[in-house]
Amino acid sequence: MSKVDLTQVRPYGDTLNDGIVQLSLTLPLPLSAEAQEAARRWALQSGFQDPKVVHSQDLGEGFSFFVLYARSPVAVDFSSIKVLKSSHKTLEKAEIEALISSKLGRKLVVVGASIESDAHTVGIDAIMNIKGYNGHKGLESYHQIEAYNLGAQVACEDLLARALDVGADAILISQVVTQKDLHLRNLTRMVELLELEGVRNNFLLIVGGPRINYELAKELGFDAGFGPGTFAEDVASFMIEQVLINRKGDHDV
Amino acid sequence: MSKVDLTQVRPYGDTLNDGIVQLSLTLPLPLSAEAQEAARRWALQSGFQDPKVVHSQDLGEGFSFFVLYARSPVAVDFSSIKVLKSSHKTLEKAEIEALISSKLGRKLVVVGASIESDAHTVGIDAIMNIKGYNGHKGLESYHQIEAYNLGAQVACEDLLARALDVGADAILISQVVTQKDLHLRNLTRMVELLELEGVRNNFLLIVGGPRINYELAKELGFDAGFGPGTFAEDVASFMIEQVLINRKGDHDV
Amino acid sequence: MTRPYLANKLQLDPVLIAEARTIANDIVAQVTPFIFSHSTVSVERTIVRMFGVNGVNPEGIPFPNVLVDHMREQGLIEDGAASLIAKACLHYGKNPQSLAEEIDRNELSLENLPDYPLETLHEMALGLALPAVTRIKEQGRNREAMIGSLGQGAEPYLYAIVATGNIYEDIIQARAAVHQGADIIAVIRSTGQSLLDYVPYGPTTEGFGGTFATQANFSIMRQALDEVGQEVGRYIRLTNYCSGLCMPEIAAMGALERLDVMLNDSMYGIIFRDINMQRTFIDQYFSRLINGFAGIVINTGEDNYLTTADAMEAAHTVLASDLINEQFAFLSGLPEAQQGLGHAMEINPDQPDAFLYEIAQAQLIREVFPRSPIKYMPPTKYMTGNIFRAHVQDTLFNVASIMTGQSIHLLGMLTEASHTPLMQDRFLSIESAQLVFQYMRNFGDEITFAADGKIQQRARETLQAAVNMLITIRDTGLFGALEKGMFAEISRSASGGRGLDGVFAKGPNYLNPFVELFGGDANV
Amino acid sequence: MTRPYLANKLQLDPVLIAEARTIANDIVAQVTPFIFSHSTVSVERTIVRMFGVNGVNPEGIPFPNVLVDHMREQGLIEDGAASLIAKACLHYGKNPQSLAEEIDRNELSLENLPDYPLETLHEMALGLALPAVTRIKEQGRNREAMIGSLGQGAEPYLYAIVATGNIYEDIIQARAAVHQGADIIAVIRSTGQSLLDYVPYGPTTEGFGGTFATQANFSIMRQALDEVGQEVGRYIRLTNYCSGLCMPEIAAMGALERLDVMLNDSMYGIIFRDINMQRTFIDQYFSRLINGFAGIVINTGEDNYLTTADAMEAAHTVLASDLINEQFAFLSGLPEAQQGLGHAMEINPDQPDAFLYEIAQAQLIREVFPRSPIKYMPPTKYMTGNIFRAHVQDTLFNVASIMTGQSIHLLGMLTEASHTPLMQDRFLSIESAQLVFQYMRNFGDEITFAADGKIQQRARETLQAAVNMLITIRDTGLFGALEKGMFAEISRSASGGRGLDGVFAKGPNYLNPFVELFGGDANV
Ligand code: B12
Ligand code: B12
Ligand SMILES: Cc1ncc(COP(=O)(O)O)c(C=O)c1O
Ligand SMILES: Cc1ncc(COP(=O)(O)O)c(C=O)c1O
Repeated sequence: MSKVDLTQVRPYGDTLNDGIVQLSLTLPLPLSAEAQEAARRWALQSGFQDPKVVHSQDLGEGFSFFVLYARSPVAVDFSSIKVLKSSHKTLEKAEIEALISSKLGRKLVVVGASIESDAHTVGIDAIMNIKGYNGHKGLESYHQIEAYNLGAQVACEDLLARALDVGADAILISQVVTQKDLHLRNLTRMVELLELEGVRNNFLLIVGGPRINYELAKELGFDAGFGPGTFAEDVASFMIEQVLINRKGDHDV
Repeated sequence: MSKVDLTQVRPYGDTLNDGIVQLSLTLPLPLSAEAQEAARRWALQSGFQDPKVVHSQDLGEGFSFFVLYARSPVAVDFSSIKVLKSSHKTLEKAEIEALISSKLGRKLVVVGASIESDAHTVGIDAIMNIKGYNGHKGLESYHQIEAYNLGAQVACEDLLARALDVGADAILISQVVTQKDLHLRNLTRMVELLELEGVRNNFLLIVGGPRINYELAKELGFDAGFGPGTFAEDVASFMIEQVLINRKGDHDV
Repeated sequence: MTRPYLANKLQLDPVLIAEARTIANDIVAQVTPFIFSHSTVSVERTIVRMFGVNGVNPEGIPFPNVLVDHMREQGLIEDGAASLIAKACLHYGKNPQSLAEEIDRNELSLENLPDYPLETLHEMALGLALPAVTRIKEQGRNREAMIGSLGQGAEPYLYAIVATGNIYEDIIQARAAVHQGADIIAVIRSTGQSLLDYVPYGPTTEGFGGTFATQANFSIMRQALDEVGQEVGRYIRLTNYCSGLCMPEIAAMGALERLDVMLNDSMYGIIFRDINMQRTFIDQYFSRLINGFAGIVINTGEDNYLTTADAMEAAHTVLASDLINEQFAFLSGLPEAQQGLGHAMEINPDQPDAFLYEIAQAQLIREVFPRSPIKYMPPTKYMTGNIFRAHVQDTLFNVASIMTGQSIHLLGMLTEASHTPLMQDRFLSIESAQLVFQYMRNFGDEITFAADGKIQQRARETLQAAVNMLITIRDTGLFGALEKGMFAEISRSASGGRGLDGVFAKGPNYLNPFVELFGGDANV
Repeated sequence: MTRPYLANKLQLDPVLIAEARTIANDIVAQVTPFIFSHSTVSVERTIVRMFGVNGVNPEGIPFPNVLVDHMREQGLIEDGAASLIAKACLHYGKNPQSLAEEIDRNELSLENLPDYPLETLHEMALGLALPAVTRIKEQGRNREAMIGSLGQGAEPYLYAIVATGNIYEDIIQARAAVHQGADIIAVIRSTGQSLLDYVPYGPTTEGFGGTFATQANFSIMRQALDEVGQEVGRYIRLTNYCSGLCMPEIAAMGALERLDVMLNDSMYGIIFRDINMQRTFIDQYFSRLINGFAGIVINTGEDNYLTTADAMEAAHTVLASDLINEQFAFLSGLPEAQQGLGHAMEINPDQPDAFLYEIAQAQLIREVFPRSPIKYMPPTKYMTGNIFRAHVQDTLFNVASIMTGQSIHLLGMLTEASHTPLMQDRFLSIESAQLVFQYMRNFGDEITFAADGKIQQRARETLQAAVNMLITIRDTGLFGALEKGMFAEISRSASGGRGLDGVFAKGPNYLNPFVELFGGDANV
């Protein structure tokens, strides 16, 4: 029983380093022996070894569906992978409340919305609404947080206006529809708007959604990003930590 | 609506040439953001574009499971694909019977078995037993064929002995277990045995099974190979055609 | 499945069901006077469309919008577009399309037209309406003839969506799906179309998560489905969405182009698209009049409630809303046989006995609406990117559907949590549904539920809770109930949302010939 | 599920069931005299093993084989190995292991040993047997204690296979499966082991489609499962195969190493491995004596019949064989609670009403054997390389299993048609079963089947056909029935197949102390 070499990690079927992966795909070809061979060659040209077309099926209209198993010779150097992660420590609700009241000395103000054409609210509601998500209460339930949930389909301009209006510490954005990278466009729009208005540094700018992670959010110019399985306390911990750091920064200046 | 360029066929998700394929694999890593990134990098290193890890799951014992969708830039030249196929015409049972009695003038003699450690008989039975398969009667039901089905786990030597004994025109072999290429070993063994005994040309040597096709069979030194969905008449048509050609060849000499 | 569904497996109390209907009727009756006394810009554009006005101006604005906007600017709208156009036709001797084009070029105005007797205008309007009415009738006959000659799939109908954004790519997907076994093809709309206060024009090839609903797209897809229907030997139904700000216009387009099914539900627009409720109730009345007349099956959107509310807690809200939607349909004369009332399988699968509760709910909706082609939606909320697990969840949905005699079966997709369906996703989904249906078709007939068991109890409790909810709604009024967030846990105010500015009170001489032609209420 | 399963959903006739049992008992009684009057080399090797002989000689031949081969060569075998060894121990004052090693080196022979009174030999043999019996008893107590303290999963138990060929890789797979939820781990054997007339020795890392069954492998896996069982807080059962030519030896190894479940069925060996029927019936009697005493659950292989015969046509053969197997078990004193009688879901899913017939069959087996931990096998024959469709088929199998109260649930694999399970295949399978079980656990209790509906009728017909078949078998005898190919449509002759040369008639002084120690029949 060999040990995993973390500099060369390969897919695992039932034996270390066998490299087995499962694939399925559709080709714009009616089913024939040649189409099956095309599926096999696709796999070979993609660098797989020993591809087995275990299923092929005509889908009609000149398309066929294939299921393959193949061996991948590709190895990933796991030891060199560093994922950019927020370094904040996730606190419990009570700790967060205590921190805000003791260190910040006023309520933390937050506005949130699902922006532009995106009508999905369940994600932002999970973070903000009193009820919360999976037994984790949302930001509205925090005594030390003043939370405004504007809902869905909110234009970037309207969201910013409200944030300025209530003097928000943080702007929370949810993006669920990602087709044709719609979310990237919407999120970039928000950052550009803040920069255009010269208020980018007035707010913590935070985004969440099923295809969001911290790294992507940073790339897009956000302060943080949260993906699936986030709870209110994750983002609240981040916010209070950052707000306190930023304030300290201000004082230092 | 563009037409498929047969020199550059790409996987199809929902738009021509989008290249989308589905993958799933296990990595010998416990689940973490880094492991997810490793899955993504594996896809990138494999040449996929824009890989999306839509699911990741810890499997315990230091393994994780991933489901991905990604775009493949690989295009297959379909126009250049030629698959080696048997050129025989598949006849109906009655036609075959007529052909044997009129042209061969004696019964066609066939022995079949699933060889060596392989205990799967359903495939060879489907071809040979009276009952046949999916409503297609087996060789034993042909009046003009003398068929001996030796069953499973038959040693190559025993099969050959029997073929010599009954003066078979053809030897039919089934191979179902393919793990660790066991079938290739067994099939090669049979060809080598026939050659060693100097009787390779006395018989049509035919193999069938779920992972067999004509091309592979030819490579292994067989006269033909039959895969999933074969019926008795497919192989019977081939046999009588070949036997008649060979006899003609004998006469010509 | 055959309708009416006659089994009474839940031992429901018929008196309680009848009471529920009475209360729902009261609730609708409360808003009816408001609906009847108002119209909207979209209703008027619909009339204009059915008078034959089509196309867009050089700036790309549809002529129906040009015309109705003109009427509003001139302060003439309260008599209704029909009256104005009738008048203008009489006066100028031109047809509505020419009028629209000339008005667009400022060559003509509807201001200061001479007065005609109401009777004359009425007659003229009826004449203008005739071609559309004839065409719609004919489309209905075409449908019947094609079903008669080709036949149709057996219920539950397999309902597949296409959503590439490109109508031509959609056709490829739709044709393949039909060959694979789909009975109904729904062309999902692009994100955001429901918020547009006009209907895009012409064939379109770009959209996000869906394809724009345009009359040209309807016609192109209709033709494709008629063709493939001939190939596979069964009539294929086409679905689109008449919801959002252009609800009745799309209804008209669908009626003219022989759509067969239309998503058509104000409640959905109010709650999930923040459409103003006054606007959309008025629009809905007219839409359903059209759909009813055209023989189009409507689908309602109660299934969506369970994406934001919890399916265990909110099961009764679905039934209550279905009952209200039924009365709204009756108000427009749309019969039960065209009421595809919505519900869904959305209980968290980790909930113990989830299947029993799902069966209770599916069977309950089936038994309360025995004559309606009820629409059953697959799990979406608890689907994850684990496509294999998702395929299992959908299989169980297929099991529940065939076991409880559903009519319209939305195909669940194994990739629900990640993207709109790839061709192979749709294929796998159809394959699973067909396998399960074939495998278990008669299972429902073979079993009975334990008397007072968990299934029967749950169904009865849900029915009772729905009745209680309806009583509360009757007390607060439907507007009040929506404000209180009684549906889907989302609250909307009567004057909020989009489109209220398009609502106006009808003047004393208001005219809409289609209401009577489509068999609408004489009071309108 | 709890046993006994008391529901009577099929309205089966208890008199007919009792009659079936009587006939099955007659059938077994017909072969019992033959079984009791014969022994086999494998039975003798088993005795030798349980006397403590272990290991292999320098050529790799196991000492039990060395010893028994020696006895045969010397023509001494008819008294039985126990008698001979007892004699030699008395004579040489050595233990059996030393005897074996010295015989192997030709330093010693069993020829020409002096005579001892039978009583003395008997007593000596009992003494030699004691350590093994004590150990087996202790293992039984260990099992009970661990189940008592850790608890165990609920039925249906999730039964997962590992088949890498490498015992250490198997452990990784097994541990992961247990963490995912498996209750039983079966280590599949390498292709062909059943035809070996000896048991391989030591830990092994190479095999085709499975891992060799060796005592070392048993022990290694047992320890791994005990450990992971502690981690997950439930007792994990270990399964292997005591079938083929070494059936009783493996039973002994399993009893010593605390396996919990053993595939153990002569019928399977005869039909699917071409093992000689005389040989294996004798071997089976002793195997089951061991398994019964050790508290090991046996699994029978009737499910396999439906891979070569048609599941619609041959359903009754499964039941008939289960009834015979039950009587064979009783013959060895193995109680119902340890009888994992096999059946399977193998009807072609394209067959209309397939689900009804599958439910009829699964429920029938459940009701005929209410106290037995029946084993339910997933679809295999109609699985294709379409892993998504296969996953749907397995989901329906999971549904059928939980609905009919099965006990041991073999996990179906989405890759059944292509390869032995990858780690991810097994995970997906466990996940699906867990989801379905949790989802539908109480569904069976909620439903009753229509009186005289398709399900009840099918079940009754199958029962009647099984009785008819048993009557025919009683007429021809079991050997005759096997020759006629009445099971699985495969015919085997009484003197054909492998292993007949290992059968011998017991001499008048034949001795096997384990029969009485394990509570076997006094006549043996
Ligand atoms: C519910 C739902 C709807 C509901 C939405 C109701 C509502 N008020 O929200 C309705 C039915 C209205 C709907 C409509 C549509 N939907 Co929708 N919908 C879904 C569905 C089923 C579930 C989404 C959900 O609620 N998830 C649960 C929440 C809790 O998860 P989450 O959003 O990921 O949130 C968590 C984290 O991401 C994070 N998070 C999220 N936001 C934020 C924000 C911050 C600041 C932080 C810190 C964290 C955070 O924390 C949350 C809790 O852990 C998904 C499929 C699926 N199963 O995922 C499709 C899905 C998202 N919808 C989809 C589509 C295409 C649509 C439509 C465009 C379809 C159409 N053409 O009509 C429409 C229109 C919507 C529009 N204009 O945007 C697609 C998106 C495809 C893509 N990748 O782009 C999906 C994936 C379905 C599919 N396969 O096609 N939908
Ligand atoms: C039935 C079956 C069994 C039965 C066999 C009974 C019997 N008497 O045949 C039993 C239960 C005994 C069995 C045992 C085992 N099996 Co098995 N079995 C299967 C199963 C479920 C179906 C195979 C089958 O009958 N297919 C139907 C026939 C009609 O199809 P076919 O063989 O492809 O034949 C067609 C064509 O290929 C062609 N054809 C085939 N042969 C020939 C020959 C000629 C001359 C021609 C012209 C055509 C032809 O025509 C046929 C009709 O169209 C498959 C899984 C599956 N669903 O495929 C596993 C499978 C084949 N078995 C498998 C294994 C590993 C085993 C075991 C080794 C497991 C074990 N360790 O105990 C044992 C031992 C067998 C051994 N020593 O060989 C693996 C093989 C993995 C691999 N790729 O190597 C499979 C794929 C299951 C799995 N996923 O693990 N098995
Ligand atoms: C009732 C109803 N209308 C409309 C839609 C589609 O949304 P939109 O109107 O935004 O295209 C849906 C989608 O699920 C729906 O259920
Ligand atoms: C009853 C029985 N015994 C044994 C086996 C395993 O085969 P073998 O004994 O060849 O390892 C099986 C496999 O399915 C079986 O069902």
